Amino acid sequence: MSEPVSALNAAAFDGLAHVQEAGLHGMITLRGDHADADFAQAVADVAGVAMPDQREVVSGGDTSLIWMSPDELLLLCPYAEAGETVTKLTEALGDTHALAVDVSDARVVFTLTGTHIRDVIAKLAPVDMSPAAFRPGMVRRTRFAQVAAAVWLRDDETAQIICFRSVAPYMFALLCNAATPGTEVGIF
Amino acid sequence: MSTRLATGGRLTDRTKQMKFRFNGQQMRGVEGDTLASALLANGQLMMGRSFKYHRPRGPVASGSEEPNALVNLGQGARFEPNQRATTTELFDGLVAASQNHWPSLQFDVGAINTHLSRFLPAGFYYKMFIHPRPLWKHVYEPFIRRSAGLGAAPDAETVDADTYEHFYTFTDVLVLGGGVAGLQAALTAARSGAQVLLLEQNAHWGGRTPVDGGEIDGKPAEQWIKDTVQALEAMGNVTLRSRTMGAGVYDHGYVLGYERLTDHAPETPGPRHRLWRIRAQQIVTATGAIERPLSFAGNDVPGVLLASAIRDYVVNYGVSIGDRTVVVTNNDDAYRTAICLHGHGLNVPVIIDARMQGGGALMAQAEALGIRVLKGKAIAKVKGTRKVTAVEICDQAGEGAVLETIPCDAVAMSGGWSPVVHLWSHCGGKLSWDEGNAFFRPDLSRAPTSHDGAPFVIPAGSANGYIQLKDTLADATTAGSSAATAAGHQPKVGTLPQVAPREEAAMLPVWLMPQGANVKLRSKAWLDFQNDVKVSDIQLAAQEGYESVEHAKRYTTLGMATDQGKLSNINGLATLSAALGEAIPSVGTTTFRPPYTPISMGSIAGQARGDIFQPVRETPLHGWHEAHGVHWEPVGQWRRPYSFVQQDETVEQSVNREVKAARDSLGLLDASTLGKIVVKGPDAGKFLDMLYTNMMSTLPVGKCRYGLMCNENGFLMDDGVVARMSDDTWLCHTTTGGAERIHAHMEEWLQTEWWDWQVYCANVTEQYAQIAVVGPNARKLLEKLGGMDVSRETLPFMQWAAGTLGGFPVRIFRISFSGELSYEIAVPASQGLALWERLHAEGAEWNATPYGTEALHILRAEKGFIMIGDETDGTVIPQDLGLGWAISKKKADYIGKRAQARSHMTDPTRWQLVGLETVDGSVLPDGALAVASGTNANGQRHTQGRVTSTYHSPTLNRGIAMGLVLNGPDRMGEVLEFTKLDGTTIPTKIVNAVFLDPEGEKQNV
Amino acid sequence: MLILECPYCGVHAEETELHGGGEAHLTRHGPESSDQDFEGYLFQRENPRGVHFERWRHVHGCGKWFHAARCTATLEVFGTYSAQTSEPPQHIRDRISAKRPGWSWRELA
Amino acid sequence: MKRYSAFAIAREALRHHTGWERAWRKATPKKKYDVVIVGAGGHGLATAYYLGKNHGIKNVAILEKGWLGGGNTGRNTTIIRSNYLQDPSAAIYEKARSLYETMSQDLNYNVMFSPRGVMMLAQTHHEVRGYERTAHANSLQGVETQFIGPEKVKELCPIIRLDGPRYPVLGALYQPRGGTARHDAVAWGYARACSDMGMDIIQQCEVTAVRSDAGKVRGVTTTMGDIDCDKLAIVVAGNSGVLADMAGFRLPIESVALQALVSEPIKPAMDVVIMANTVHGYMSQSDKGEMVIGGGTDGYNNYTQRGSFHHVEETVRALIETFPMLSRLKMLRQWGGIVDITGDRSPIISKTPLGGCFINCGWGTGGFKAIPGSGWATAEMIAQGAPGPLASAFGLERFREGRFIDESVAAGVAH
Repeated sequence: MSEPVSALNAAAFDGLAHVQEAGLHGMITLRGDHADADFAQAVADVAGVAMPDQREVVSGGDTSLIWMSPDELLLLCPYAEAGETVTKLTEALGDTHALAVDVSDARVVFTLTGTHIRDVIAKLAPVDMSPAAFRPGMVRRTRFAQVAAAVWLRDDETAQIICFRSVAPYMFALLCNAATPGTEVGIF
Repeated sequence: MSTRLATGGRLTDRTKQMKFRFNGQQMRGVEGDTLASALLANGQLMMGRSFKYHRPRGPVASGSEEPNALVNLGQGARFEPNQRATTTELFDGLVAASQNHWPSLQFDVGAINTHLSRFLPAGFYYKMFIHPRPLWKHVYEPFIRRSAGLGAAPDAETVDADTYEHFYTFTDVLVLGGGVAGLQAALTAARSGAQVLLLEQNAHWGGRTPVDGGEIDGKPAEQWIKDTVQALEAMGNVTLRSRTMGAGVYDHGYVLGYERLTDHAPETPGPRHRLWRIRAQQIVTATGAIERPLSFAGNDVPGVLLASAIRDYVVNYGVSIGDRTVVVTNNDDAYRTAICLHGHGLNVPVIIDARMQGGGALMAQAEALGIRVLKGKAIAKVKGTRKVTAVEICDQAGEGAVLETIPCDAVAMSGGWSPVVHLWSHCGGKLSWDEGNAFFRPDLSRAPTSHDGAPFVIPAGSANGYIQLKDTLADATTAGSSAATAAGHQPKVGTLPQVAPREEAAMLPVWLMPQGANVKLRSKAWLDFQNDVKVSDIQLAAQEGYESVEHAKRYTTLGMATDQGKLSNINGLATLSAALGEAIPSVGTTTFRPPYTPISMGSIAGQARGDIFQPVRETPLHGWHEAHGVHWEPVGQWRRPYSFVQQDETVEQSVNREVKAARDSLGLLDASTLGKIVVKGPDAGKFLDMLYTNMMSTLPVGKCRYGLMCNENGFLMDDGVVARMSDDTWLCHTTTGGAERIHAHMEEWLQTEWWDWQVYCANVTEQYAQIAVVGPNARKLLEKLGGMDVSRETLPFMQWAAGTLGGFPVRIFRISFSGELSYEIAVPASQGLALWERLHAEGAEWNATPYGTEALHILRAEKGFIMIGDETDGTVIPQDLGLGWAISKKKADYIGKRAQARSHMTDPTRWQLVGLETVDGSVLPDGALAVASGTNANGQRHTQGRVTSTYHSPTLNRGIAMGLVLNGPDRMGEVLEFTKLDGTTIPTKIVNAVFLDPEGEKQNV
Repeated sequence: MLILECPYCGVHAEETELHGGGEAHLTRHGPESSDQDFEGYLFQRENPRGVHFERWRHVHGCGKWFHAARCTATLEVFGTYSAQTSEPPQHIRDRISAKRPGWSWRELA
Repeated sequence: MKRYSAFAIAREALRHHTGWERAWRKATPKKKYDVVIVGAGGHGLATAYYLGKNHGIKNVAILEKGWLGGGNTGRNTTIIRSNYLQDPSAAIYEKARSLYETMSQDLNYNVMFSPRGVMMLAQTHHEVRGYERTAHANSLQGVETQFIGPEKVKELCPIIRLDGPRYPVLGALYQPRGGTARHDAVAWGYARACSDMGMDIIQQCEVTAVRSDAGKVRGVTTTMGDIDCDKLAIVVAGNSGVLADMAGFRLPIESVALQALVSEPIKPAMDVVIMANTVHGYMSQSDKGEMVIGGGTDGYNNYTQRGSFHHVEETVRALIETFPMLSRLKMLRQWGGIVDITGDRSPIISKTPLGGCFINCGWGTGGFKAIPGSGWATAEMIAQGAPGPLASAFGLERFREGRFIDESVAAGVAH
C-alpha cells in the first residue's frame, strides 16, 4: 500500500485570495430519490447529518452532505473512511434503488479564502456572487471558465470548489490568474 | 492655427506637463488632455487621411463619434491601430502616428484619388475592372487590396503584452451613461433600494452639461454633478464605474461592459481591459445625443468641426481650433459656441443661421455681444484644402450663388442633434421619427422585450429625445423610477431637480446647404467623412435603384466606417429619402449592431490565453510521461503519449521499438483516459441491452464482453468492454473521447425516454488510473508483484477480478486490444503513479516498455481490431465492419436497430471492411481511395473503396491497412489501384483484416 | 444569451450552463415502425417561428434534462417543466394561450 | 441595358453620372407567370438567371418580402471553396466555384471574385488524416486541392503561429482557386441580369399563402395580391420551414442563428482565407481591410437574427491562439443570420409533395459559396421537372432511405 497523492499535492497561491488545493477528501457520489424516505433515512443514518435542502450543504463533524440534484448527493468525509462508508451506505440502503460510489480520487477540492473570494469566483463563473444572492451554506454547480465545477460557500471568506481531477492544473491556474494581486473589482 | 489658450480647460491640470510623440515629433500636453486636444494645442490640426480619396482630415468631433482623427497608437507588442485621438487619454510617453498615407501625412501620393474623385463615384468598382478577366486577377484586385485598410497591421509575430479578464455581475437596474440623465436616473432608482450599476464610457461624470452650463437646483451644473456623484457613492446599493462603456445589449438582459483599466496609464500592472458580463433586470440607456454635421461643400476641410466640439475643446481643454470661427447652424444650440468663443476672447465674424427668422434668446444674447448674425443664409463652400481659409456665403434657399466671402480659420457647424439610440436598438427596440426635432427617438411602445416578454430597456434624457436640460432631468427621473418599479422595487417620490426653462426657437431641418446646391457642390458635400461618401453618392445610389436604405448603405459604404455612421447615418438617410421623394420614416434606418464603439479582441478572449487558453486534461501519470521523453497527442482535451522517444531515436523508430517490446516481451500503456461508467439498478440489464447492439443482460458476474453502441440513426458511435460487477451492477468502458459523451447519452435516454426504468449511472472515469500490462511476460510481472492469482485458470481471457496486487487495491481486467496476453489494471488515481513506477521497475528484467497511442494503433491494426474514429466516421454501421457477430439477433430492439433496416443501410453494395496489402509492401497513404473505371454524371471518377487506417507493421515489416471496399470480403486476393496524392496509384491486394495470430492463441495463453 | 430556470434545481441558468436538445415531445419509433414514421421521428421538425417546445439539459449544473416553452421569434420563455412528460402541462399551455392567443404546435393548443 | 465599363464610367463622369439607369426595373406583379420564385436572395436570383439563360424561361417573377439580397446573402463571410469530401457536395460546390470565376463577365457586374486561396488548417493528427482523405477524394473529383505542410502555411499566412502550445499547425488542405467575392454584388449582379431578361423582381412583397388544388400548385397569395404560376420555387433560407408549412409539408430542418463579426480595417495582413475547424473559426481579410470572422451556430431554434455572445467569445479566443496579433485589433461590428440546418447538414434541392412546387434550402452555414451552382441545378430541376445530376443526390427522400451526405465525417475522435 503506497501513500495516496492528491492531484496537485496541496499546491497553494496567495493573491486577492488564498488558493489552496485542499488535498485528499473522501467523496462519495450518492444517487437516489431524496423524496424516498428509506433513502433519506439510510443516508442520514450513515452520514450522521440531515439531508440538505435544494442547493444547500449540511455539515457535521468532518462529514458534509452536498445537494447535487434531486437524485444526487455528494458526501464528503475523511479520505481514509470513504471505502468503509460506501460499504455502510450500501448495506444501509439494502433494497432501496440507489447507487453509492467512491469518487474520492476522481475529483479535486480547492479552498479559496480571504475577503475577495467573491471577486475571484465572479471572474470565472456566470453566477450572482453578491452576498445577498449567494450565502454561506449554499452550493452551486456551474462552470468555471471552460470546466464544470461546484462551488460551496462555507462562510463569507471561505469557498470550496470541486472539479474533476484531470483538470486540476487548469482550475488551479484559473484561480491563481483570477486572484492576481491588485485586480480586485470591488463591487461586493 | 489651433492652439492652447492662456487660461481655461476644466478637465486639465496645466501644472502636470506630459511629453508625447506624434509622427516622430516630440510634443507636449497636460494632464487631462485627450490626444486630440493635445495635438490641437500643438497646432496639429491635420490628424489623418480619409479612406478612399486620402483627403486631409482633422477632428470633426470631440468624442467617440469621431470619424477622422484615428491614429496608430503605441509600439511593438502594445501597438494598436485605429485609435480615436478624441477618446484617447494622454499619458506621458505616448507614441502615435497618423494613418492611411504614403509617404507622409503632409504629402500623400494617394491624394491623387481626390482629383480623380469624379471618376470614382459610389460603386465604381462594380462597373469597372470587368474586362479583360486576367487583368482583374493580376492587376486591379491586387491593387485594390493593397490600398485597403486604414491603420497599420500589427507585426505578424506580435504577441499581445497585455492581459485581459472577464467579470460576471447581476443587478436590478443598469444605467448606461453617466451624464446628468444617467446620474439622475441612477439616483432615482437607487432611492428605491434597488441594486444599481452605473457605467460611464469616459473618465469624467456629467457628460457635456458642464460645457453647456446652466443651473440645477440653484447651483451650477458642475456642482450638482459633483454632489450627485458623491450622493451615489455614499449609497451601499450603488456601484459607479467610469471608463466603462456599455458596449452591447443582448437578449434576456445581458449587457457587455467594456472597462478600460490601464489604457490611460499603460505601465500600471493588471489587466488592460475587463469585459463585464452583466445581467440586468432593467437597463436605462442614458447615452445622450450626438450633434449632426451640415452638408455643404467642403464640410470635410480640417478646421470644420461640430459646434459642440469646438465648445468642448475650449471649455474642457482650453484649446482653440482657430482665431476666427464662423458658426453655421439650423438651431439655437450652436449660438452657445459663438457666445463661448466670444467669452474666451476669440473672434466670431459671423453666425450663419439657415432659418429665415433666426433663433431665440441665445441669438439675442449673441447679437447683444455684437456678433453678426445672418438669417436664411448658408455656406456655399468652404475654401482651403489642408485647413480652412474662408467660407463663401449664399442664400439657403438658392443654388449657391456667392454673396460674400468671409476669411476665417475655423467653422463650427450644427445640423441639430440625434439621440444615441444604439443600445436601445441592439436587442430590437424600435424607433419613431420626431418631425419637430428631425430625429429618430425610441418608440416606447415597441421596446425590446426580455425572457418574460416584458420591456427591459428604458431610454432616458436626450437619448430619449429630451434635449433640453429641464426635460432631460425630468425624463431621467421617470426612467429611473420606472426601472426600479419594473425591477420589483418601490420608488420614493423625490423632488424633481429644479431647472429654469430656456426658451429656444425651433430648429429647421437642413439636409443640404444650400437646399438647391448644384451637382458640383453636392459632390463636395460630405456625409461619411471616413469612407468619403458624399451627397451626390447617395443620390446616385437612389438613381440606380439602390432604394432600400440597406442597399444605399452597402452600395456607397455610408455608415460602414469605424464610427459606424454615428455622424453620417441620419444625414445620409434624409438625403436618400429626399432623392426618393419619400418620407424619412418610411425609408427607415439600418440595423444598429453591437458594439457601440469597437472593443478589443483581447478583452473578448479575456483570461483564456497561454496555459489557460483551454483545459488540458491530465492523467495521474502525466508528470511521469513528461519526464520520460513523451511526444504528446491531443485527444479531445486529453493529452495522451503518442510515443516515448529515447535519445538518438526518431519518433518512428521509437514507435517500432514500443510495438516490438509489447509483442516480444512486455509493454505498459497508460489507459487511464478510457471511459468508465457504472450502471446499476433493477433495470440496468434491460437498459444496457437497448444501449448496446449485443446482449449485456446475460453477461455472467465476473465476466467481460466487448460491446458496440450505435446512435438512433444506426451509425456506430462507440465501443468498449463491459464487465458485470454484481447482480445489478455493470461497468461500461468507453473510448477516450467517449466517456462524457456516452455518459450523457445514457442519462438522456434514462431521463427523457425510459424514465420509469430503475437505473442509475455514474461516470467514474477519473477515479482510476488504468494501466495495461501487455505481452508474453505480462503474467510474470503481475505474479512478481503478487497478491492475486492471475493464472489462466483463475483469471482467463475476458474475465476480471478485484484484489490487492503488490499492496495496491486493484481491479484486473483480462482484456486485450493488442492480441497479446494482457491485463488492464485499475487502481485509485491517487496511487496510479506509484503502481506505474512499480510495474516499470519490477518489469525491468523483461524490459518493461511504456508505449503510446501510435504503438497502440499498430498493435490493434495488426490484429484487425477496429478503432472508433478511424474505421468509423459517423457514416459507418457495424454491418459494414463485419461486426455482425456483435449484433444480437435475439433482441427485439436496440438503439439504432430500426435505422439499420432502411433501404440504404441494407444495400448489399455498401462498402465492407477488409485488410489491404500493397503489392510492393509500402505503406498506403491515409485516406487513399480505390479507383474504379469510368466517371459519374458529374465527371467524377468512380471509386470502389477507401483506406480507413494504414501503418507500417514492425512485426511483419511491411505496410498493412484496413479499408472499406465494394463487396470486399468476396474479393480476397484481388488487386485494386489506390490513389496517391502525386496522381499515381498503388496496386493493393485485398486480404483478411487479421494480419497476425488469426486464432488468437497469443492472447488466450 | 438565454436564461432558463431549471425546474429541478431552481437555478436560473444562463445559456452557457445549458445544452439545447432540440424539439420536445417526439415519439420514439422502433423496429416495427414504418419508414415514414421513423423519418418523422428522426428528422421532420416543427421549427416554428413562434411558440416552440424544446429540450434542454442543465449540463453545467444538476445534469437534468428539462423542457422549455419558448417563442423563437422573440425568445420569450413561457415556462420550463419536467422532462418526464409526453406533452406540455396544462398550466404552461394556459400561460401561452394568455400571451399568444390562437397559438398551436402540432395538434396542441 | 447600358453596359458597365471603365469607358462608360469616364463618359458618365463628364456629365456627373446623371446618365446611369436603374440596375433593375421597379416591377409590379402580373396576374400570372410561368415560374414564381419566392426569395430574392442569391440562390433565388441565380435560379431565375439560369432559368432564363440556360432554359429560355423568362416569364418569371422573383418575390422578396424585404429587399433583395437582404438575407444571408448579405450577412455571410463570403468564403468560396469546393474542397468537400463527398462526391455530390464536391460536384455542386465546384460547379459554383467555376461559375464564380467568370461571373463578373457573365453578368457585366464586378462581383470581385478573389481567388486568393483557402486553407483549412489541420491542428490534430486526426484532422491531418481527415484532410488527406479529402485531398484524395478531390483528386478524383476534379477539385484542385493539395495537402501542404506547416512551412507552406506560414509562407501563405505570415500572421499564423505554427507552434501554438495547444493546437500546433500540422498542415492544411489548400485550395488555391478558392477565395471570396463581394456578397452584395452577387445579388445585385444577378438581379440586374434577370431584370434585363424581362423578369420581374418584386421587393416588399411577402407571400402569405400557397394556393393549390388536386395536389398541384396554382399560385401564391401575397401582400400585393394573388399571383398565379405553373411552377413555384421556394428559395428562402431562414424561412424555409414557414413556407413549407404554407405548401403543406414539413422539412428535416431547424433554423438557428449563425454569427459573424468584423474587425476595424487594417492594411493587408492576410492574403488567404483561413478555416480552423478544430477551434471552430474562419477568417479572411476584406477588400476594405477588415478581418471578417465567423464561428459556430447557436444550439437552439431562433429567428431573431441575433445570436449569443459566447459564440463570438469562443471564436475570437480560438483565433487569437493561432493568430496572436488579432488580440490588438478591435471588433467593429457583430451580426447574426438565420441558417437552416438539415438532418445531415447538407442542402436540399428537391421536388416536394406538392406538384409543381420545388424547394432549395438547408444550405446551413455554407450557402454563399454555392449560389451559382445551386441556381444552375435548381433551374435545371424546375425546367425539366426533375433534378439533374448536380441535384439528384440532394433530394428530400434521402432522409427516409438513410442515404445521407455527411461532410462532418472527421467528427468522431477516439482511441
